Amino acid sequence: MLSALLVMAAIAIVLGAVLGFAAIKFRTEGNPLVDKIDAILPQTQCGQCSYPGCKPYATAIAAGEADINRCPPGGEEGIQKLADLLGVEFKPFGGDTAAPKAKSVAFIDEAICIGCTLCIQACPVDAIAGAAKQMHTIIAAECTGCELCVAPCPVDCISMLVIEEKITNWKWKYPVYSLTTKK
Amino acid sequence: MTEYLLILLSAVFVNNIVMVKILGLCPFMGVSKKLEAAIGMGAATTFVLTLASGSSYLINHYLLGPELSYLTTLSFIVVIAGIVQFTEMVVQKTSPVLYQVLGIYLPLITTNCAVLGIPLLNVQAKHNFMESIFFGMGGALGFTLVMVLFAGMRERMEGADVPAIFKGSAIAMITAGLMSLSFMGFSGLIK
Amino acid sequence: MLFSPFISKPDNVSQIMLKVLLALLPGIALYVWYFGPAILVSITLASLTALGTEALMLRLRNRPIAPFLKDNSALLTGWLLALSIPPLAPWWLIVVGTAFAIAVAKHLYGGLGNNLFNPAMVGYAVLIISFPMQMTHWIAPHGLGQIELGFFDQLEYIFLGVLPHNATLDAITMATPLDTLKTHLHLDQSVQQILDMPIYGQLAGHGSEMVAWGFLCGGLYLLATRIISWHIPVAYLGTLFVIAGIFHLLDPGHYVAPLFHWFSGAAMLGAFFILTDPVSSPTTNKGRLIFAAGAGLITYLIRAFGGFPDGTAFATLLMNICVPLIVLYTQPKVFGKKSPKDNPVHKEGRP
Amino acid sequence: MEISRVLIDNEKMRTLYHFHGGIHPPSNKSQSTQVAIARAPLPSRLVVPLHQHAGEAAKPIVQVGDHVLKGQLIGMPDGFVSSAVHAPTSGTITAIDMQLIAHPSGLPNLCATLIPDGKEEWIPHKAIDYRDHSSAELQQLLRMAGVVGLGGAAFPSDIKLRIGKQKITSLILNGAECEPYITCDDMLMRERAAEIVQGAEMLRFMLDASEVLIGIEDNKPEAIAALKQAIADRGMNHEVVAIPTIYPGGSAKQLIRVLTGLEVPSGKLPTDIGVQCFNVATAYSVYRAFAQGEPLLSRIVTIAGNVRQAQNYEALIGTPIDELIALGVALPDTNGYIMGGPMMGIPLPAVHVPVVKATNCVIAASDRLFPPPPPALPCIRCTRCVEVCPADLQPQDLFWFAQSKEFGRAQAFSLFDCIECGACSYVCPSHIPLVQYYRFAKSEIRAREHDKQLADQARERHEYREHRIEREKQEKADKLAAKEKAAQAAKLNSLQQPTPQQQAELADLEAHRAHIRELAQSGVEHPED
Repeated sequence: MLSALLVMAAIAIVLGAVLGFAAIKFRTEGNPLVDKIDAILPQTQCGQCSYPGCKPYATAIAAGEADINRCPPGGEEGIQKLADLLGVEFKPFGGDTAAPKAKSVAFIDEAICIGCTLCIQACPVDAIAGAAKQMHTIIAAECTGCELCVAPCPVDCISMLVIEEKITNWKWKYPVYSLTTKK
Repeated sequence: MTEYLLILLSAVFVNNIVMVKILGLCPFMGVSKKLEAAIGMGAATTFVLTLASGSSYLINHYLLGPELSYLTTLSFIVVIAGIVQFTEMVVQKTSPVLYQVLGIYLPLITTNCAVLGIPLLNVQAKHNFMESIFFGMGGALGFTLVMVLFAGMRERMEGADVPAIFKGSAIAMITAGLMSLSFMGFSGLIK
Repeated sequence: MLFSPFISKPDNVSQIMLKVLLALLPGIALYVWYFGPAILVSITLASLTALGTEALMLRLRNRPIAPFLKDNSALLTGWLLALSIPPLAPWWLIVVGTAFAIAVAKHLYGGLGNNLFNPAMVGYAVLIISFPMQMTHWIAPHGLGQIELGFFDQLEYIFLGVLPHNATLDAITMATPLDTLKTHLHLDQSVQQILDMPIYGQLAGHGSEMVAWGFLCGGLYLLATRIISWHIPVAYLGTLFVIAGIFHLLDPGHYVAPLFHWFSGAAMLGAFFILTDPVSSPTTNKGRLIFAAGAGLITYLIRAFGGFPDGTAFATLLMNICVPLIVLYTQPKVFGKKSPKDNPVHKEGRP
Repeated sequence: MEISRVLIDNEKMRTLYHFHGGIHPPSNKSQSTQVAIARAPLPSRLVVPLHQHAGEAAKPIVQVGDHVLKGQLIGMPDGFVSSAVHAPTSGTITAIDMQLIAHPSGLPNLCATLIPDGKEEWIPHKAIDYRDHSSAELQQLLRMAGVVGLGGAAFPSDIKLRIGKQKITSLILNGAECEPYITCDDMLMRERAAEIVQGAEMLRFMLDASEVLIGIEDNKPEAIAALKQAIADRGMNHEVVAIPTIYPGGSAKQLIRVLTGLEVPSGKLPTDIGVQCFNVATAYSVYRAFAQGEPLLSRIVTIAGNVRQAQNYEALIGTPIDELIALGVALPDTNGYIMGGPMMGIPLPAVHVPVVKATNCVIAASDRLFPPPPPALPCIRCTRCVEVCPADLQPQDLFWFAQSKEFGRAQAFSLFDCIECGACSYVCPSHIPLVQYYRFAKSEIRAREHDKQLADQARERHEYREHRIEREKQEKADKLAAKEKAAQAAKLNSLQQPTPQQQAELADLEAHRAHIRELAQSGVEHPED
């Protein structure tokens, strides 16, 4: 009995020493995962995930606190990428998250705008130009379509316009005439 | 030397730990979705297994002896756990990406039955120290080999028109089965 | 109107498959000549099962049935399997094998073009491992069996398992030349002694060597019509020849001559019809050489040292496993890049 | 690799090289080479797209109702890669709006509609002697003359002449014209060889190239003879090289390989290996621009396919294609029109779309000429596509990844080295629309990269904003503290100035705000990818 205890104790001491040494020698700091997750997120900063922006959501995912299917602007493809990165199963949208919508940009009806700057304060990416008592304008190229400016507007002059397909942003479609869908 | 080589080859092909002995299926299925992950897992397992075979031989032979043989499994588990912990720290430091890709499967090498199985098989087969090392290394190389091949097949299968209900693990299991079937061709090559 | 290109060559998959089937005919004809018409029964059974299973699976998978049945690929699988198993085997053997090949090895992976393993060889491996007894019912060639069954007797045996009262199973079947060789080598007989037995002909087994010639002719036709490239047959037969040659030179009493290996078992069938299956073989020329050389090596190892008389099927399957990796690491140089290593395949995400 | 030596001028031997793959589709060229190039009659109206070239669209500089003269600038180049657009004849601008054009999307784009007055009244223009000008001046002239590559890609020629410090050894004129049906370059070379070789000399002058090689497929002996004659007449030392007829031998990279043995490195330009390549028709329009002072107003268009008389026409840019087709008389079973050749052309969304600078050929299609392909079967990896791929790719793997949308792996297998020549689709026994899958994957990848860029920008802006808010808070707090301090120090009557660091930060902030205002004012256009 005693010899058994001694043997196990000896093993434990040796292993403990090795691991202790390794813990010092191979110490790692920080979590590079957050940045990797953040790189996949679409950076709309829309808060539809219930976190106050993309980075906080990424942090929450990395900490295992948030599901990967909470980002509607990223679409299913975004979920797939997150699933691949984290080595977890794909999870479809569902529950309390909204389904993805067509990409759009905000548009301010300048005839109605009273220049209150509330939308400017709400815009997470500084995509609205203007000053107090002056008309505001959306810089369309920088608008992420997060809709955060729509609600604060006291005169409802902001609408979301779906980005139309033009020759400049047109994409080739997936060939549909494969065998399974033939006439 | 020939005999060591035979032990090695036998462990890699004829008595492949995954395909013939059907051990270590958990990481085999779990970490074979991507080739780089499979290579990393194979390397980590090879490291752990070779080290574990050697140290478990030493423990079994010098520390435990016949009278304490009831401690074999227990002490092997402890040693393997220690080695895995060590490996985990090394991997995390040297290759954070690989660490991320391997995820939970890295610490789970501890419970990889192949890793415990090979030291126990060593004891059972009464291998000496060198034989134990070669058997351990062969087992691990065999594990790595089939895992890498399997990952290659799974990567290719990603684009295949697999029926919906068989997608993912189901077809992977079937593939593993067919691979195992193919490895039966080696049976009888080395006694 | 669709998109460019608007013109295409008048060629299609079913014609390619049909040509492969045609190329099998000389071998089959010689098979019938030397071993009687029982093989035709197997081929018919295999064809029916293959088409039936294919149709059923397509239906289950909700895919159009007609275009796929017409592509002849299921027929080819059935024929190859029928040619690999003993013609006198009970009827259900070929049915089970073909059904497994088509249903599991082909359709569970997504059907034509998606399978990782050669379906016919999966069927063969399943049969030889599950029913080793029935897989030995090889028919004796004309003039060598103690009793020769008529066609109807053969049918009766295949379907009902009933032999004429004066015949025994041993009297009508016999071991294959490869099997006989292996067994007798174990009995410490020398190769020369064994090859003097009546079942051996000029190069290999009496009759079966002629069938192999038939397959060789068919294979040359496939090469001539550019349906297959030379890489796989040449590398396979070449490797087999070289390794067998080395062993033969070292110990001619124990190891048979390389040509024996060429003309026995499924070597010819494998070299031109099985290993060359485009779906489950590599797509790069270098990869094809590696693939076929590996198959040749494994075939020889299994034949000379392994537990099975022939190794072509297992060699095919084992090398099928390696195909994705072989392809990945034998990518040719892309136009405008310096070397194959310049392709990002070798860079991106590979540790 | 060396495949043949051809005899040039009975003395020099040139070694020709070989590129991998290629196909030999039926050429169908003889139908349209029986008759000489005809000048198409002035159409009833001209629709001139402002985006006919690769790069940024030209900006319209005329108003609806303006009367314009032939050769008058109506679209100003806008952006680095851009080109000018001119009025092809004199008349009145009746609309500047979105019109259907020849584009695979079938979407409209900005066009100027011009109703000709029939007078063909030229704007004043004059010839120049190119030898009196620097290369940079000549480039600017070409840009303003709207000269773009006429082989099909319509890349602005001035950009291709802007070579920096690169030394150009070979100037290659592309007269290969490898696509079936198309004969516009062939006929141009036969009839206007003198102008082409002079244009080539101008290009050579601008590039300071040591040699000029004119590559022509050996199925055009008349063109080869005509060019040789024109060169001999002028005592030039340009070389006309007959190259083997194989599709896609007229693709720039493949042609360069055949003539020089060099491969344009992946992702690089021909100039990086000291070669530059122009279409023969481009050389012709360079000649017109310099020697006659005429901007690019017309081009040769082959009308072929299912028509009674296939022929080449010199048509004004903007001519509605239906008016050209009417000259050849389409047969009754015509069921569509293709702009370009049958291998790489695009189907026209409507037959009234205008001729543009890239329109080398219009083919009337019918089921007899272009039978609809049988339904696609799965890929059986027969690798016939590999055998014919001129870019040494693995088309079956690219297809595999594209159809399952594994774009990363498609890219890793060099998807972007694909030139979309269609040879793989041509030989595919499963009749898979392979090129279509590659186009889809490429455009999807480009869109993703664009999105990624936008996301990165958004992240940066967001982080900046967070940073700014943080700082403003800090500043407020500081101010408050300063006020309190000031109150305390009131007795001393001393007020602290903001530290230099704070001042710098404020200036920074102000600059950023100014930038935002500027952006808002400069319009809200979506940057083109």
